[in-house]
Amino acid sequence: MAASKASKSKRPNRPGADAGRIYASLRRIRRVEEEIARIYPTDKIKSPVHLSIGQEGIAVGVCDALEPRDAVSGTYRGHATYLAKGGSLPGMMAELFGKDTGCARGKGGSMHLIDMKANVLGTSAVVGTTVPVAVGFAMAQKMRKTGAVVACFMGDGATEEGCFPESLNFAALHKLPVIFVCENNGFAIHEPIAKRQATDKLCQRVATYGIPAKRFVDSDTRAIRTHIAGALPKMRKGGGPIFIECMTWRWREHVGPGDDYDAGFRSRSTLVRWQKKDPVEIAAKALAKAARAEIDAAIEAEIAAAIKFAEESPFPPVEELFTDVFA
Amino acid sequence: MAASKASKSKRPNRPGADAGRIYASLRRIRRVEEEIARIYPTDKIKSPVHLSIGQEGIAVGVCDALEPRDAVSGTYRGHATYLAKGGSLPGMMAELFGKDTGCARGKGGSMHLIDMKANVLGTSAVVGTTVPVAVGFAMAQKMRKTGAVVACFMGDGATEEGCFPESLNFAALHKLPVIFVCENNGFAIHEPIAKRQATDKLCQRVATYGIPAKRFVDSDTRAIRTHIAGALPKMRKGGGPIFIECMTWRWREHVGPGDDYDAGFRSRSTLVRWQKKDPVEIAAKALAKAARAEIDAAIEAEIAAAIKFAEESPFPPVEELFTDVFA
Amino acid sequence: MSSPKLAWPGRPEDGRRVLRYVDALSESVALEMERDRSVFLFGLDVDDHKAIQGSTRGLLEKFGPDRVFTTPLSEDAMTGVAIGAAMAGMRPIHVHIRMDFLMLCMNQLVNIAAKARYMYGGQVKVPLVVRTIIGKSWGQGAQHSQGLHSMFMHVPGLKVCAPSNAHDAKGALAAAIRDDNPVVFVEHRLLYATEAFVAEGAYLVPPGRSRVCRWGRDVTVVGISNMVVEALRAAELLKEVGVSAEVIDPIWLAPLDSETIVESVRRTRKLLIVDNGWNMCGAGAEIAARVAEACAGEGPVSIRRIGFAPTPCPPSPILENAFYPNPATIAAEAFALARPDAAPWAPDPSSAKLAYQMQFKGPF
Amino acid sequence: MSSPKLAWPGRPEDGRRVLRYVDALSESVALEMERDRSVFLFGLDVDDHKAIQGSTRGLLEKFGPDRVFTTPLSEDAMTGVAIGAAMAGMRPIHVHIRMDFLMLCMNQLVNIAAKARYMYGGQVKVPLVVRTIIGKSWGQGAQHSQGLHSMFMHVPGLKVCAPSNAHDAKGALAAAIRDDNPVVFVEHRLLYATEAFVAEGAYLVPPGRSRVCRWGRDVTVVGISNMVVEALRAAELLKEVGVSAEVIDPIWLAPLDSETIVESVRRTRKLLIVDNGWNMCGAGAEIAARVAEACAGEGPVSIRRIGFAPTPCPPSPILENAFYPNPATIAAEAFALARPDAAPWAPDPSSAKLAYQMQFKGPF
Ligand SMILES: Cc1ncc(C[n+]2csc(CCOP(=O)(O)OP(=O)(O)O)c2C)c(N)n1
Ligand SMILES: Cc1ncc(C[n+]2csc(CCOP(=O)(O)OP(=O)(O)O)c2C)c(N)n1
Ligand SMILES: [Mg+2]
Ligand SMILES: [Mg+2]
Repeated sequence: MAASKASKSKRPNRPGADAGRIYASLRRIRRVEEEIARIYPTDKIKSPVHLSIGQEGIAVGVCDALEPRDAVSGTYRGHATYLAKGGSLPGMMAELFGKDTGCARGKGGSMHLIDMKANVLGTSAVVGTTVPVAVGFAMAQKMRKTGAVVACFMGDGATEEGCFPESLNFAALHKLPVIFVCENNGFAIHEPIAKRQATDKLCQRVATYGIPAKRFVDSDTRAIRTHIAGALPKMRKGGGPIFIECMTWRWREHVGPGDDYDAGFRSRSTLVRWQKKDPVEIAAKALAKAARAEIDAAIEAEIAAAIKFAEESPFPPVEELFTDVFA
Repeated sequence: MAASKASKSKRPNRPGADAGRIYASLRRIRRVEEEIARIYPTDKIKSPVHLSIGQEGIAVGVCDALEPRDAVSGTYRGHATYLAKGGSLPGMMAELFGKDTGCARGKGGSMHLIDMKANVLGTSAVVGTTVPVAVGFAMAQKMRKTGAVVACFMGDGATEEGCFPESLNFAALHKLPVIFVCENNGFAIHEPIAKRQATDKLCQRVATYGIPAKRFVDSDTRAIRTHIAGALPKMRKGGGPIFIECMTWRWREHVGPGDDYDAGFRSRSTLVRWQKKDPVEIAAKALAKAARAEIDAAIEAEIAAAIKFAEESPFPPVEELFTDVFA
Repeated sequence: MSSPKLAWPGRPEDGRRVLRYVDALSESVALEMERDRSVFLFGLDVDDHKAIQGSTRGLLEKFGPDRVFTTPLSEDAMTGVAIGAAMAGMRPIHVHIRMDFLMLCMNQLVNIAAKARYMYGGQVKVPLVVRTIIGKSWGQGAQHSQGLHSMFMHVPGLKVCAPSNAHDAKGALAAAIRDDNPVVFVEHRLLYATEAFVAEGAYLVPPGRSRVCRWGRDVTVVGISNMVVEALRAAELLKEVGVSAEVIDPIWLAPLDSETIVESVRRTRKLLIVDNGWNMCGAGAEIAARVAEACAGEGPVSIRRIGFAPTPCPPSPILENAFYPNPATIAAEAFALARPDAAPWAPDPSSAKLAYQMQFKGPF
Repeated sequence: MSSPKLAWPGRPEDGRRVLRYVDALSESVALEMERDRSVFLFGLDVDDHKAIQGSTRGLLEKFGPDRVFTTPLSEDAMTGVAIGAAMAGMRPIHVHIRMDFLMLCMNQLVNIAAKARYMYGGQVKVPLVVRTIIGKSWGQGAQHSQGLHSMFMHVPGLKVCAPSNAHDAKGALAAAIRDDNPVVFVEHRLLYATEAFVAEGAYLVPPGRSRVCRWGRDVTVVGISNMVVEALRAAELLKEVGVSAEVIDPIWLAPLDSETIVESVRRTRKLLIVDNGWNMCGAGAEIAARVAEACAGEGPVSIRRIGFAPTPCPPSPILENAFYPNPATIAAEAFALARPDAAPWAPDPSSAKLAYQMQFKGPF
């Protein structure tokens, strides 16, 4: 697939933490999503998009600690996980445009991103369903003794689905190499967590399965990265799963390019508070201006190329409707 | 229904604890199941039976504290819950015999006992599925401000189904009057809990929902009764659910009348240890011999009458196949 | 044109108020909640400002959070909760914004709701309504687009309803709420904005009566849910080539009034079923089988089914268009049935496009 | 009698070894696990001393607990785990002792397994086998007796297989394990003890070929799963009244080889479908619809379906007997189709009873 090749030059997963790399990854995701929001009102994008703007630090913090052999499993709000793990940007953009060169050949859409070459597992539009799938992928790693781990991302809402505790129990029982990552943005669509969950003791609950659990109250990218990097050696040797709960804020509306502060169910002042902890800004501060400028320029060029690739790619021909129903 | 009327004379749910009443309830359940086991090898019983012999103390401890307006929800291993809550014995026996006078008119069978007059909700053969149903029944009590509670029984295996944590969360969130009762006999069919659950911290886990949780290591009938009786007043006033985990032992095989110690997956010596804590024996010791004899005689007469009732009742006629598909 | 034999409440004669499908849904629920204290409505997002694409609009304000409330993301347990509440005498309406999510609660629906009355010997009833929406607009993709009604039709003890217009939506939803049995109520997102003549008061569109929406001579077209509208458009296209199509809307899929369909086919000898779902073991298979059984030995009958392509639903536009039946493909199939000896015909693209501007004000 | 046109591996000619269905299942899995390290078997109770009614007997001993293991009671997540392992290149066999429990994993099967290859643009495959058993003996009741195969037939991306004899069970299970797609493999408890001629080595009974088990002139009877055996018994009963019944076993229900059925019906002009499930939107509806579509305009065809009564399954014996098709009811229906002008006939009760002693050694 052309799209996958196009991304080979980009390798966000080299060993060791590095301020430039982390900034580049964060900034790239932010800019990609801003561009998506910009393009969205035209009719070029062919399926509904769920932006993660504001939440990027979690994906980047986790994925920067991973190796290429490790896998990630994201959600329909999956641009950040997909990109942070090295999923092809042209492939993603073309997928949003519904094109034949898309990572799912136009047959997935924005909610079903995948790039198996980068070990990005397919995302799902049914909340929670990818969690046990990620656990199964991890079980195969254990069976085959690859030493690889799977980072499984989910929203706070997903933890309410029965398959989540079922998956925790199984992963803990079989000591499977899974990093469970809850991106807790306090909302499922427009419903606040207090209307859905009896308590906020998720970490304590997960710990009762014998799974080390830690909450990050402001989801600092580096803190998350350090924590994951520290846990990986033991996990690779059969130490079993870990869990992190990352408190965060979805800056934009649930689906679509705008925001939702006028709807009255959450306040703009909270946004402002979270914007002070903007992971992109924080990462930027660690860099000299010139270094940033160079990174920024490269990112803009890459994004422009990806959009061009998506625009110029053909739609899948109608015969494609019937292919790949079966392998 | 004749069967329901037949049981009206029996009222195991009078207020206050009473040694005679508790013994009678325990002894009655034990003897009913022993009789079922005796009859089983003939072809009179028309569906597979799951005996609770050895585990009766839990149902009796909980139900003795309840009032008639309260409901219970049991499992396919439900004879004890059904009888302890005042379900009709002739109705149950006739149901096992597949008769028209059965509590489910021969259309349920042993795994689908019900007696709504006694507020015994229907049991299910699909593990765990009755848990949310019981929670919904409790929600209706709250909505209608009846002050009634629902005691929801389940096995240790049922707690592994995703609907269990989903139900806990919802019951806690809405402060529903549910007593969750886990009868932990350490096995699901022949699979020991260690092959199914990562840890044994069920109570700690349930507590993270804000649900008071307590384990009874030997499931003493009176201790359970006292605990439930103590919790009820607050629950009736909107205090929300509670949870108890009752460690116990299934003396017989999973399904059928015999035992399974020859199969090699659990040891007879553990049985012997549990038999020393036999709830029926313990309750018997609190009574004078004469009082026991009187109770025993009444129970034998009642059981004999129920069996006779079941035997003499007709099978449902073939036209009954098509009734009650819809209300 | 309505079937002459059925006098429907709320027909044009009864008043000229026009209402959208989406508003008819919320109006119906409001009337039933006023009428009966035991009715309540819950489900993810029923109480937010988007109000399930507007279909629960105003209910929270009118009835308060005790009777209109959201849930955790726990479709399985929430269905059990609804069933338990129904067994206790309440009348829950449980809302799912996509039909695809019902796959999470199949166990409760199939193993408990459908069987409770029977397997508990008539001691309980489960007056539960499960409202679900078939997602279709652009780019919904494989998991937000399914019409899975045939799975529910398959299971004794469940009723299934899929109204195609605002009039029926209001009356059938009321009938579903008053029904003492579990009803899977199938809506269609593209119908939400369509308008029909809808009487102001409460009325019922109960199970058991298919409607002949348009009378015709040459071919019988059965449409399901939104496909009724597409079939009506196709019928207009067919007029241009002199083919007269009868269009029938079953409204309720279980119990299914197939007699009305059989009667029509006895006249036309040609049957096309157009479903908002897959054909294999679908509603169309059932209707085809019933007609074939009923008309056996009466002379030849030609039958065709069209529905979703036998693939998951792709979001890319060319593929997505080809996935769904549309007025042009329906018209072409109906023509082939009606004129087996003529050369194949399809409406020219411009009139096919124009067909989408045809709006029909139900109840037809 | 086997269809002359198909040369089946493992037919009587190839050897005389007789094996039970239950042993054919475990033998097939053992052969595949030996052949391919990526095959593993898991599910509740697969490793206990009862070994899923014997069908996993010996596998734990042979392949150890890393490849044969039980699970928690978590059907939903365990199905997801199987899918994830399959996506990673393993070949899981996930076992459920009752088909009813599949209702707990519909979301994973319908929304992920069936769609993954398509919606992920061909990047993954899901070589998963879901083994399930239709429960029938005495008193199973409403929740331990369902044959829900038509729900899976409905969904593109899933394959469905329901072998009726030990020979096909072994070969079809091997084919399912080697298939790169999710396969719902439907067994029947009453078939477990039945014997057939089964070759010792591995062989495949792949999708795409219905088998004519018995040649006949007057009526075509399609049996599904255990109903093939009941249909063969019925055919013997029908012989007594001079009716010659052709019996066809589709073996694989999805993809479905309906051509073989259509060819047969073109000769007999009469079709009876006998299912181990409900009729409405069932496998029988699909077969009836396909035959009706294919034979349109060719002259009259008579079609009937029989299956479970349209009720939940009751355990009480008189009701339970009436719930299921049996050789006598099948024979009576087939007779009515074959001899529409004759007085209705049913086998006398004693020969109907005797029919149950007829054992047929497959592959038929
Ligand atoms: C099983 C299921 N139920 C409901 C929905 C509708 N839905 C789509 S996104 C969403 C919110 C999920 O919230 P969360 O898991 O916190 O993720 P977030 O969107 O906040 O990132 C819901 C309810 C769905 N897609 N799947
Ligand atoms: C959903 C489901 N999965 C599997 C089964 C098969 N099964 C029947 S009883 C049982 C064991 C349940 O164990 P537990 O909940 O501990 O109850 P116990 O039998 O020990 O009282 C199992 C697995 C079932 N009936 N339902
Ligand atoms: Mg969230
Ligand atoms: Mg147990």
